[in-house]
Amino acid sequence: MRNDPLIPMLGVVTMIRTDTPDVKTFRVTGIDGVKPFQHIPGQCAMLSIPGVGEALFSITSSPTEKDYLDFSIKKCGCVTTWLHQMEVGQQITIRGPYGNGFPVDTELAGKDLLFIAGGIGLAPLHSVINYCRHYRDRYGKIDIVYGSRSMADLVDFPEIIDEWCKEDGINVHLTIDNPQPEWDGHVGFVPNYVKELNFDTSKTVLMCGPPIMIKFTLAGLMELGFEKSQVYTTFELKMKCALGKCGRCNIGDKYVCKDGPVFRLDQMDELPDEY
Amino acid sequence: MQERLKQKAIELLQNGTADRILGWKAGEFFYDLTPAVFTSKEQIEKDFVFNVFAGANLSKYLIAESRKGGKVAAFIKPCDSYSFQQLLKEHRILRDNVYVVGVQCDGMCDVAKLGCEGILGVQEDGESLTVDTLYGKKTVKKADAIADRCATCKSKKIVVFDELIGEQGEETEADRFGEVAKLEAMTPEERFDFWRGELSRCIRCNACRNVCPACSCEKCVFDNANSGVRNKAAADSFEENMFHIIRAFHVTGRCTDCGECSRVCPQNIPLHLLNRKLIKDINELYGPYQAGADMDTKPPLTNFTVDDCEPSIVHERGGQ
Amino acid sequence: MPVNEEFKPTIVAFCCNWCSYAGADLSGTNRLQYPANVKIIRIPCSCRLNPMFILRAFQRGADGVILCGCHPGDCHYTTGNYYARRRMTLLFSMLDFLGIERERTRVEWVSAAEGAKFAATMNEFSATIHKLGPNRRLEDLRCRKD
Amino acid sequence: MKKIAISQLNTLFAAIAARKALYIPADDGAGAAKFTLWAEGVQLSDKLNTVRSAKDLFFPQVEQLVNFKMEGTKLEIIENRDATEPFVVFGVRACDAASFDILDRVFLSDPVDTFYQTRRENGVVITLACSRPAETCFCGTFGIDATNPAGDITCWMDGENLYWRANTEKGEALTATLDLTDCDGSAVTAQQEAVREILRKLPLNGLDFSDFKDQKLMDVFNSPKWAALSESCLGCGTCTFVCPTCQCYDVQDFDNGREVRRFRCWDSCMYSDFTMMAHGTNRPTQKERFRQRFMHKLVYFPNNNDGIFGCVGCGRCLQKCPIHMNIVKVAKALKEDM
Repeated sequence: MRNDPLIPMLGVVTMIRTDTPDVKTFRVTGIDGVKPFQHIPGQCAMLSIPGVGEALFSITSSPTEKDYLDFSIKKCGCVTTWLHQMEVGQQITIRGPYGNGFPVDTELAGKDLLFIAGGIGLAPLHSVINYCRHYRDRYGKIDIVYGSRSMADLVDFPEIIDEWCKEDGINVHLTIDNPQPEWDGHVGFVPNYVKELNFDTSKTVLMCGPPIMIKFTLAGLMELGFEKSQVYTTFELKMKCALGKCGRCNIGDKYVCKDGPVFRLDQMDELPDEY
Repeated sequence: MQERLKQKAIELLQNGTADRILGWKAGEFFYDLTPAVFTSKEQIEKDFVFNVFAGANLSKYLIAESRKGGKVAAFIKPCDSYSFQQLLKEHRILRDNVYVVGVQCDGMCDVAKLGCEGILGVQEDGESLTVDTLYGKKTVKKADAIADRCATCKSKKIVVFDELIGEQGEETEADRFGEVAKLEAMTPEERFDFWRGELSRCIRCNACRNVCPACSCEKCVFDNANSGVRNKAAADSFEENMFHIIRAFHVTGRCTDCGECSRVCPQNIPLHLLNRKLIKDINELYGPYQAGADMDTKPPLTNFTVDDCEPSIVHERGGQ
Repeated sequence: MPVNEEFKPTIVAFCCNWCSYAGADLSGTNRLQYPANVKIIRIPCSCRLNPMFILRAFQRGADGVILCGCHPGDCHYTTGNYYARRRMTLLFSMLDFLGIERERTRVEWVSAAEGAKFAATMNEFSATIHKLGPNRRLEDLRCRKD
Repeated sequence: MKKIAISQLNTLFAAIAARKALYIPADDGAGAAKFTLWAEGVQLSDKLNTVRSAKDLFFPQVEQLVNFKMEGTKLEIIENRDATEPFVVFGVRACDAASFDILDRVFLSDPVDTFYQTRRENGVVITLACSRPAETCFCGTFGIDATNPAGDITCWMDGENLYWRANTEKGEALTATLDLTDCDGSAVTAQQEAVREILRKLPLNGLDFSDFKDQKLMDVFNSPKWAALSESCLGCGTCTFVCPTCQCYDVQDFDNGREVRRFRCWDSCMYSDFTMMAHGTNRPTQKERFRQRFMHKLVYFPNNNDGIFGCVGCGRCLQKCPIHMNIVKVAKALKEDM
């Protein structure tokens, strides 16, 4: 019998971490305890719970983690709600990796990088950030702008504070939408904060977040003098096969699952605004 | 007739009665009319068509059209007018935004009944149709090409209108339930085999549901992931049966018997028989009722009498 | 359809909370016998019975479906069972029209005091379905157990 | 070239069916042609084409993918794809034969869909040249010759004989098992010339889609025509499901209480829930969904596939659309602005 790409393999959830009230991070390995497959930062995998459904999630862990894949998942639909109720040791199905990923070894190599994330948008960038930290000498300066609704909604807050903030050559700029008594950092929306920080236009930008944040942040970056060809983003549409065949994530002549999910913004200008 | 409709459409636009006209647009061939909205005299002169193939029931479009702002004028045939009034009764159409031009109708033709291959053109002259085809000319009597649903037309009465083109008609004495009675006379095994043969052809394209003026739910139970019965294709013969049973049941007492379901079925499944069976039952068990005939009568399923028959009547009376 | 000696029909009984469910309860406390394969599903009123419930019961293995509600005139909500009566009449008639055996569906009015009637009805319905054999016309092959 | 007398057609079908499952177009209960498993008594339909296209045999509407068993936290994957036996399909028209090229580009491109691949390998396609094209035919627009269809074997039929030409190894292998008489191609040539004469007279002859190749994707996408074209679309899936080249699918799970069966089934971009996600849909109205279908066939697919359109001109959507809106009307309307 042939092995079809639509047939998943078994995985097991070995750790569940509650990050925010509606985001949990799940650590998945094969049932033999081995990492199911290798990936490139920015790539995705299909997780499913039989009877509930299958959905695509970006891989949050860096490829340099040898033993597992992490997924930071926000509770919003059928599959994610089920995942959030699950306990450690649950077997699920997994297939992948899918998509193109970020060009970490080509176009991004040697560049100063600016990561801009909003809310759960940190998930796909998390993989790249940790990859860059692992191969620190391959990249220039790293700036991370990360914002969310409140302090409690910052995904991976301990890791950000304890590791990223303390590392040389990495500047972390955190912001929350509304003031909170225990918060002594910046307050305000990501697009305005990016403008205030007045970044040097030599940087390459990697951005992920809600569409409205992308739209205004992009406008801000343009004002600062950035070109669209310097900005990468990643996004998702409804997917069923993740193989470029079922037709769901087709926009223009691209399939997000196969040609994406990472697009350079100047490429996206040539695509219909259907995302 | 077509010229009178065109003139009326232009007049209604020009005198400000309507901002848009809902009618039928010419296609590639004589028979492939598409429902369309016209907004200018030029468009109407160029593309507006009304002929024996203008079978599409326009009333369902008015749910959306009546909400688009401005006023829309629509040409409504007798059977469409029942659907229109039923939708009004269910508060689905905003009546104030619609100007109804009732159009009398002599029955629509079914292109398949012309029995012609390679149709190049059709000419209507009086009671006959001259069909020009790639393989020669053929004359067909209109009466022979009339659609099945029109051959058993229930009424030529236009039950709601703002103005009329042509004469007002009357309800007819046509025998609508002959086919149903024929099935009722069969044994359950024969009926089961008949329906399996028909329903097994279903490709679940949803054309019957989407064209049906009575199927106006915002979200159909078969599209709703939370309903537990959502399905896109019948993965088992049970799902074929279920879709059609539930669809027929959901329009019980609201189906006006316009016959659009059978007209649009790409697999020619006689879906109207399911609806007619229910209409026949309602008439026999709860007294005559015609959906869409008026605005006041209570629909049979939201009504009852204490002396209603018991469900066991289905066992007692046998096949009927 | 051949009658299988081993065949134990699965019956789904939808029972109104106010009368028939209490009737079933009474038949239990009175130690009246009725087949164990009668699966009771409690509904707030016979009027709650969506036709889809009946079809899905057949899909997932029921051989007969029965609705039990308050006697006409005795509905806890005054008129619910009158509506249910019309709906079920039309639904059963349509199922019959499609060639589904008409004996497989039934409505009985059972009050809270009629424990004996409940047991008798179930025994009799179960015997009818047993004679009829397993449901094949409205089953979903994917749900078949063998 | 080989031939067999029409009177011997049933003998030929019986000989093929003795070795492999044979599907031929036969009339169904409603008098429309349908690819039907041949058995004694099944008669070849005289209709021009089947309502459902030949894609059904290679990419069925519902297809079992895999089963799962779940007990507590344990999960088991049970591969149970539908068995596919070798089969022969007879009477495929030139348009449907050309649709396989399009489906191949989707399903056989990396990563290969093994369900489709297995059926393609198992299937022998016997095409039948058209002799009485209909007014809705426009395969010529895509360079398809209705009088000389592709396939493993090509056949022509006149009042007396069925003419037979094997085109591929698979076709040769099947031919070798059959009792056919050698003949020259003169009868076929004569028929082809006569039919080409009819094809020239088709009302849609001369329809040209090549303008779309010179257009910028966004110009077509932003055409003001889409709103009016899509206005009366019912949002049903008729066009999609009768189309020989539409290949979008959905993957769904069915839980019967003991196991979960994962299957795929056809889906339609015309449906409102096609792109529905937890937070909404990116194609909220019928206009966007309607546009997607035609943009995909006229622009997106050719852009990715060497300029090959996602349409073969079979005319099924022209015949079956409940409101008679179709790719010909759309293309003509869009071309007015080019």
